Amino acid sequence: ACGNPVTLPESMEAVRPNPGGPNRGGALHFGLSTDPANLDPHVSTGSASDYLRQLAYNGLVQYDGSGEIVADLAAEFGWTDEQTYKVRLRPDVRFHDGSTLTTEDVVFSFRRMMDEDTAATSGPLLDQVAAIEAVDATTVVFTFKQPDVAFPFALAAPTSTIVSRKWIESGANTKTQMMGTGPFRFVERIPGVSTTFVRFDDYFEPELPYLNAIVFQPMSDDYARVTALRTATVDMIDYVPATHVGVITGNPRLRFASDKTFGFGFVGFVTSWRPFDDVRVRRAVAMSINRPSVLDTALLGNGRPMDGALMPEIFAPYARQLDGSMPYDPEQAKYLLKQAGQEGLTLPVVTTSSYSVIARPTQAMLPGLRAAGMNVNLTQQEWLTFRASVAAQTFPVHSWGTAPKFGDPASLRDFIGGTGTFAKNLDFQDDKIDDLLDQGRRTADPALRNEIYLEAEKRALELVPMTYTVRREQGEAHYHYVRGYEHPPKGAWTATALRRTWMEKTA
Amino acid sequence: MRRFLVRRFTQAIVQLLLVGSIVFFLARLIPGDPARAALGDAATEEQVALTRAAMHLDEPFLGQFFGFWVRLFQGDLGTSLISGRAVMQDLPARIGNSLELVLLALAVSLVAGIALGRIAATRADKPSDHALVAGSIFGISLPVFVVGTLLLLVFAVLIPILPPRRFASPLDDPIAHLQILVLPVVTLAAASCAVVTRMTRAAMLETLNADYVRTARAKGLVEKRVIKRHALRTAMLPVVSMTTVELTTLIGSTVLVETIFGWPGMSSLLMNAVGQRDYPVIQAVVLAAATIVILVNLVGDLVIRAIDPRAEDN
Amino acid sequence: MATAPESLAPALPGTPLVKGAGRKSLLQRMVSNRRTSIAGAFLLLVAVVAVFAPLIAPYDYRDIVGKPLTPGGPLGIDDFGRDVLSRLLIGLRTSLGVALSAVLVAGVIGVVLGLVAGYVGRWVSTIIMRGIDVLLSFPPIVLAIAVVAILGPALVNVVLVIGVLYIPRFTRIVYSQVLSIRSMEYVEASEIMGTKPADILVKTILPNVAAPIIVQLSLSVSFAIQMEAGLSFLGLGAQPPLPSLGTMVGAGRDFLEVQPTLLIYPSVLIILVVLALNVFGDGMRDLLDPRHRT
Amino acid sequence: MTTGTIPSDPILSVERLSVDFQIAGEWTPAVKDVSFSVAKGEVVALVGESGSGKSVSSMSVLGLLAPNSRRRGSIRFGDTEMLGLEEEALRAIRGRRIAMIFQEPMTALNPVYTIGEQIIEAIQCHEPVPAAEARERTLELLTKVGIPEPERRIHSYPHQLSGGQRQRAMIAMAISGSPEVIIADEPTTALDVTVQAEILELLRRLREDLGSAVVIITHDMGVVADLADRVVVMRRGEVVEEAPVTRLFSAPRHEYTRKLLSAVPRPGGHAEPDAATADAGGSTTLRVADLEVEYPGRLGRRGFKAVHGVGFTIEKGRVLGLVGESGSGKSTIGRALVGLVRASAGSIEICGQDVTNLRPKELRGLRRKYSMVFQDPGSSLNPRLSIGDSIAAPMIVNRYADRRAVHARVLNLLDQVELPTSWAGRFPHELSGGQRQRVGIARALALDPELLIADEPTSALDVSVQATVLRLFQELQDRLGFSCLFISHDLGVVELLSHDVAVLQHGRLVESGPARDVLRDPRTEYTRRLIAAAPVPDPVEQAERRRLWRETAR
Ligand SMILES: Nc1ncnc2c1ncn2[C@@H]1O[C@H](COP(=O)(O)OP(=O)(O)OP(=O)(O)O)[C@@H](O)[C@H]1O
Ligand SMILES: Nc1ncnc2c1ncn2[C@@H]1O[C@H](COP(=O)(O)OP(=O)(O)OP(=O)(O)O)[C@@H](O)[C@H]1O
Ligand SMILES: [Mg+2]
Ligand SMILES: [Mg+2]
Repeated sequence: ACGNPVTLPESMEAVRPNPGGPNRGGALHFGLSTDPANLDPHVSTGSASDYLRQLAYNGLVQYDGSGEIVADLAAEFGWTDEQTYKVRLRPDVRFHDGSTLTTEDVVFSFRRMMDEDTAATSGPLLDQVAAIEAVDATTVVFTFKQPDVAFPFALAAPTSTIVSRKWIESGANTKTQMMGTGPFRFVERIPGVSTTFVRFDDYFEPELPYLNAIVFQPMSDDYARVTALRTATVDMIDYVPATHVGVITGNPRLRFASDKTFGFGFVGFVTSWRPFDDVRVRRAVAMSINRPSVLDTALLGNGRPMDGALMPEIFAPYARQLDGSMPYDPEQAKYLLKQAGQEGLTLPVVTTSSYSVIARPTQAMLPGLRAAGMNVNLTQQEWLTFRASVAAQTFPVHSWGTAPKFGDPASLRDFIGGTGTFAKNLDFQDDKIDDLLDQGRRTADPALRNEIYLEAEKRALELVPMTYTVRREQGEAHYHYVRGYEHPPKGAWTATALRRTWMEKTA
Repeated sequence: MRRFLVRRFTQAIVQLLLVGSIVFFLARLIPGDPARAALGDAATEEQVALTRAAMHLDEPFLGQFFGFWVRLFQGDLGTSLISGRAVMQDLPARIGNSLELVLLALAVSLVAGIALGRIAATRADKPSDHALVAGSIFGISLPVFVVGTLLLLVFAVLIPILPPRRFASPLDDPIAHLQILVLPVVTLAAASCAVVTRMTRAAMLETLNADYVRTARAKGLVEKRVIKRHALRTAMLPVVSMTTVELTTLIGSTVLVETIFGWPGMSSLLMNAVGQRDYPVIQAVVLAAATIVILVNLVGDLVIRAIDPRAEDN
Repeated sequence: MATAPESLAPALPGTPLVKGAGRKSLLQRMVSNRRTSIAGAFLLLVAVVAVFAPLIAPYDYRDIVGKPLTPGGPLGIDDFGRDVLSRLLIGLRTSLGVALSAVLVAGVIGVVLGLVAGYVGRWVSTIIMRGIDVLLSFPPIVLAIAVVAILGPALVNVVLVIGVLYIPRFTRIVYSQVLSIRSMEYVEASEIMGTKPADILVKTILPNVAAPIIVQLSLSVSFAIQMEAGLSFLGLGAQPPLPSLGTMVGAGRDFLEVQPTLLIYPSVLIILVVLALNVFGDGMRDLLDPRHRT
Repeated sequence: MTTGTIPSDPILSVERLSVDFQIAGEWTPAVKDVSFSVAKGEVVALVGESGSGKSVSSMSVLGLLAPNSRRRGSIRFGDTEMLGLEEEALRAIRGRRIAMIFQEPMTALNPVYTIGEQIIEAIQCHEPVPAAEARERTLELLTKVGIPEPERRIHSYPHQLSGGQRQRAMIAMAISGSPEVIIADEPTTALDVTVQAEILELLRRLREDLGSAVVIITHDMGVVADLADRVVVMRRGEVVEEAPVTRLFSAPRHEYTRKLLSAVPRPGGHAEPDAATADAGGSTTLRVADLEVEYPGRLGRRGFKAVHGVGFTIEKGRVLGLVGESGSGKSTIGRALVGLVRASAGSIEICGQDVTNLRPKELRGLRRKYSMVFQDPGSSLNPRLSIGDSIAAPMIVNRYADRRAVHARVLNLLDQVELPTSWAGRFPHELSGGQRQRVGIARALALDPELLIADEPTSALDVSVQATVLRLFQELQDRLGFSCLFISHDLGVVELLSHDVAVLQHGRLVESGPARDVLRDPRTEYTRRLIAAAPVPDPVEQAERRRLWRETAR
């Protein structure tokens, strides 16, 4: 198949009923919002690539259907003391090439992730790991520079996968090939057309997988993706656009699996750029965003306004206390601007046209800003251009959307911590916040952590380096005959649910 | 003839060299970083910088430029910066798929357009002519993406006669392949069919007034034969030379059509590559497209020389 | 192919814009041709509406005037709660503005290049015409996407891109016209008198290629409107909240089943304007073609 | 042939035919109540000025008019009424029993088929002849009409043939069905004299061989005298006179006919231009020596040498007529003189100054010394300039005088060329061809040139118009005394105007000298042929010339 999509044999598409358990067989066709370009086990190019990676590779641990961290390749795992984490592997785990998984492979995998040259997505999460050692044939021990409460999340991250040392050292092209221990074997990726996986018969969980094959078809155009689902060209799609949620939920044959806790939009200010170095100006902008209206128009109500904490209450118990801290108040905003001597301010804003979940809320906040007497000069850029503009701080204000890296307030660091990826774009660094975040990461006691992070978020709401707009409802849609799929809850972003999916379609 | 071919080929090659160089620089002028695309959203700027270096993007521009040409002359279109796949692995099939759409659409619009144009011209100023003229202007006025979207909604979603099924290669499942071809081809053909109709009509109105058509009538030929052999045949000359222009437009329009119908042609490859600043892929696709356009023009010239004996002598 | 005719517009050289004496004026003939005059009147109306759009529009095109996706107001309310009629008016203005300025850019550059290539000849024409061929060998939308990506999606850039893309249309027509007019005896007569080449070009040749240029202008505007729409549809054109007909179609697509009018109104407007331009251009071609003169 | 004007047994008779055209919704008459007829073996000529309805009447016969026309009256072919005949029956007559030969052989033949294919098609559309036989017949026909190498020419496309050959192919196609009536619409107008003579000869032979009736349309009285038995004179859509050819020439009845006849310049029919005005001892206005002109070839291909070592001089106040068949290089010489093409060798001296290789700047002072009158009055005037502006242009370009003086001069010039001065503001399309040519002459005279180059200034004009323009030209030359190079292929015209004549063949000068000597007593065969080929409007004299021509043609 040189460029044309792989056609699966008829027999693979057939579904066999299995009394007393999930059906066996069948091929799932999945319409993906982006074409995962880079198949490297340790580099995520977005949620789409995570779906693929989780089929071919396993991590040591994974999230279960309720967002709890459970074992994957590990048989046992946990802290042995404040600065030591121990993992014992399952026996008899085989790679797709037939070789057996060893602790060597695990150590190699983590060293690879921590190597700067890999540019691994989990790399920054492992910054507190001092050493990783295979103590015997089944046990691996991580030792830490200082206590790190967030470490289990790093282990469960979809890019913390275990690879075969032999395979990688043999010079395999990790960008174009996949070879892991996962329930599906990678067959072929044809850029822009399809990526195909078939069942791995020697998977260590003998029940799994139920499906014979999964075929991903990239469909970056929202409308095309939804249409493909509605016409049963595919069985399932990811990233249901807010504008089509109605069409999907109104269709009795379809199911929408989603959450409203994870992805969110924000407006960031380059805090060193006049007049945005003045907190009053930043606050004025934040107060002129009519969040309920943004939600209603941009996302057609599919989501939640964010007028308080960044972290959702589902894993940040303090969040409720901060609700209402950023009300829509154009009059107050006007007053603040006047005080700052910035009446009738013109706001150069950059955003991206590539994703409607970012572009639409940005558009929707414009009337509010105008009501506060501000003039918005909006520039929409294509994604990578936008990223370059934001990194180079070419515009003083940007409107973006993203999600926390994992389901714990420790992920705040990215946004408001001095070394955070997003904070860097804002030239933002605050000693007090940094101090709190460090404490939080070291602290194990839940109540104490709650206090610490509440404090940090409060301060962020005072300094307004960025202002959050709305949380979006994000989810996948599939026919009811696709069973066993759950949208990851509590921000436990993973795609392992696909491993356990089956089909009830018999035709 | 030989001399003509040699001249046209040299011209084509020079043109390709220019196109290639322009694409090389244009692609690199687009702000944004392929390293960022390769690493995804979450990567830190430091990681991106490292990857940039690994992709040799920090090397001097001119070196990259000459390297590109040297490799190209060795038949190496390069390797995708992002996916690590050789461009040659994907390009031929994708171009094939696009060409299939474009050529079919062209064939449909030529057959239908010439027939309709002939009807309109021979009934000039009668109601059927007015209807056809109005129809063709309407066809030209319809934006491709509106036609595509509506066709998709009506025939795939609301009355699913022609659902956009999974892409099936013509070798594996010819019938399914034809089925999925219909909507994109119709979408593409709609506008160019209208153009061909108009062209044919205009050219035929001209030839119908030509002296040699009067001569043909004076010979006592049957009217049908007068029209077919004398008026239509000569009217094909401008239609052929316009066809080459139309083909370029069609190749452009496939970008929209392939997006709307999820057709695995070269546009999705290109759009992806542009989105990821995957320079080798961008260069290869645009060069390929330009080669096609240049070849088509060449063929068009040859066809004209073949059907117009006058062309030979100047 | 060096000189494929873009269209059958062989309006003969030496077409006078008739004045007086026994023949009807261009305007009179235009009026007497019903189809052309209706199209012309419609275009005039559209132009007036576009110019005064901000005054005519019942609301500010950016204001929230009601509940999203409801039929309030004259033509309904869009997904952001804005008045569709007001946005249509402004969108029309944007699209027309872009198309007109783009075609103007293309026209001026293309005509100058064509004149120079046709009149100077030799290597100058070789360079210019081969350059035009290179420009033509890029699939237009692809080139547009690349250039807009480089320059950023601003209306000015769209104007530039479409302008550059449409240069060949004018250059080629003017080039072939100049070639045929250059050998006309009245040009030779000027040469013998010792008129300077530049003067011949501007005063003698240019007015005589005006007819096909005018026709091409009106047809190009219609193509440019579609091109702008296509680019906007791909998100490369007008930047929100400023609407253009293309962005409105693109946005309307998402609500095709909820409120189809969001797609239909701008589409119909595009079709009508393009239709009128085509009819008008065809009519002008006939009127300016001496063979159709009575 | 009977003495009456109506033949006893007409095979084709047109009676009270009227044709109207619908223009902008209104019916405008083109032909009014026209009647004429032709008998078997007879040649009837339709003559008249351009636009008088000759073509329209003849095309009505076979129903070949544009769809915006309507016909009334009657056209009888034998016993058949052609008007209102149904398609099928009409087709059986077309080509088979009545055939047409059209004026422009280049456009009347389909450019994308070989002449063989087109003739075979004509044969096969009336009888189901096998291809091989049709081919045979075609070869015979081609031989019959005198196309050399028919085996090869049968595969030629129209553009690969010369004008004369194309017209012969057209004729071959017309006679393929051995038609009873041949209608020839200006069959020789586009051709040069020698070719014209051959075609006329061919038509005559065909009439004799096939016994067909011939209707020939022409505005050339020489052709009429040469070929016709009977003449129908038309004017503005009406027949003004009809007479046997000898009677018509000897005793024209209608005033228009007389005018038509007197307008034709006839060689030897008038006094030589007054040589006294030519100042014999005066200076030499133009001296051309060993002139060679080569047109560059395309990209590496060899160029074409159109003029080979030509030399001549024109003394002040004299007119040199340059004659030669088409393509002999006449225009090229004229263009080389004014610098439109470069001389590749030799020298050109105007008023004593060598201009052969002058750069435009250096030429400036000399520009006013010469000017040119072009062949086609339609295309030599800028359609966007009023004629006043056109005339003023050379004065303005050469900074002749201030605005007011220029204006006065324009009016003066208009007056000199006998145009109303009030017309200065008119545009070329508002003038007739002859009037336009006067404007061209006025423009050429604007700067009082010493030398005027006139390239077939009247060949695009109607006979009657031509006469007035020539008269004007002659008067002006007498009065202003400029020197002139007069290019023409019409020997009558040349003889009328020139003091001297130079004869050109294939870019070489074959003969030159005083006009009378060269034209009355040609020394070379070529000149003799040239002279004999030009028909004169006198049936008796023409018969004699025809004989002569036949002899030389051998
Ligand atoms: N298709 C037409 N539509 C309208 N008017 C026409 C048409 N054909 C001919 N005429 C008009 O009919 C008149 C007679 O034209 P016709 O062609 O018979 O002239 P002619 O005597 O053959 O002249 P010429 O010597 O120039 O060929 C002219 O005034 C011409 O303008
Ligand atoms: N621009 C040109 N390039 C190449 N050859 C040319 C060009 N113009 C004329 N010729 C050739 O030069 C020769 C002389 O042409 P020229 O026009 O001088 O003839 P002519 O005597 O004026 O004929 P006519 O009586 O038909 O006007 C012809 O064979 C012609 O084909
Ligand atoms: Mg005629
Ligand atoms: Mg000549």
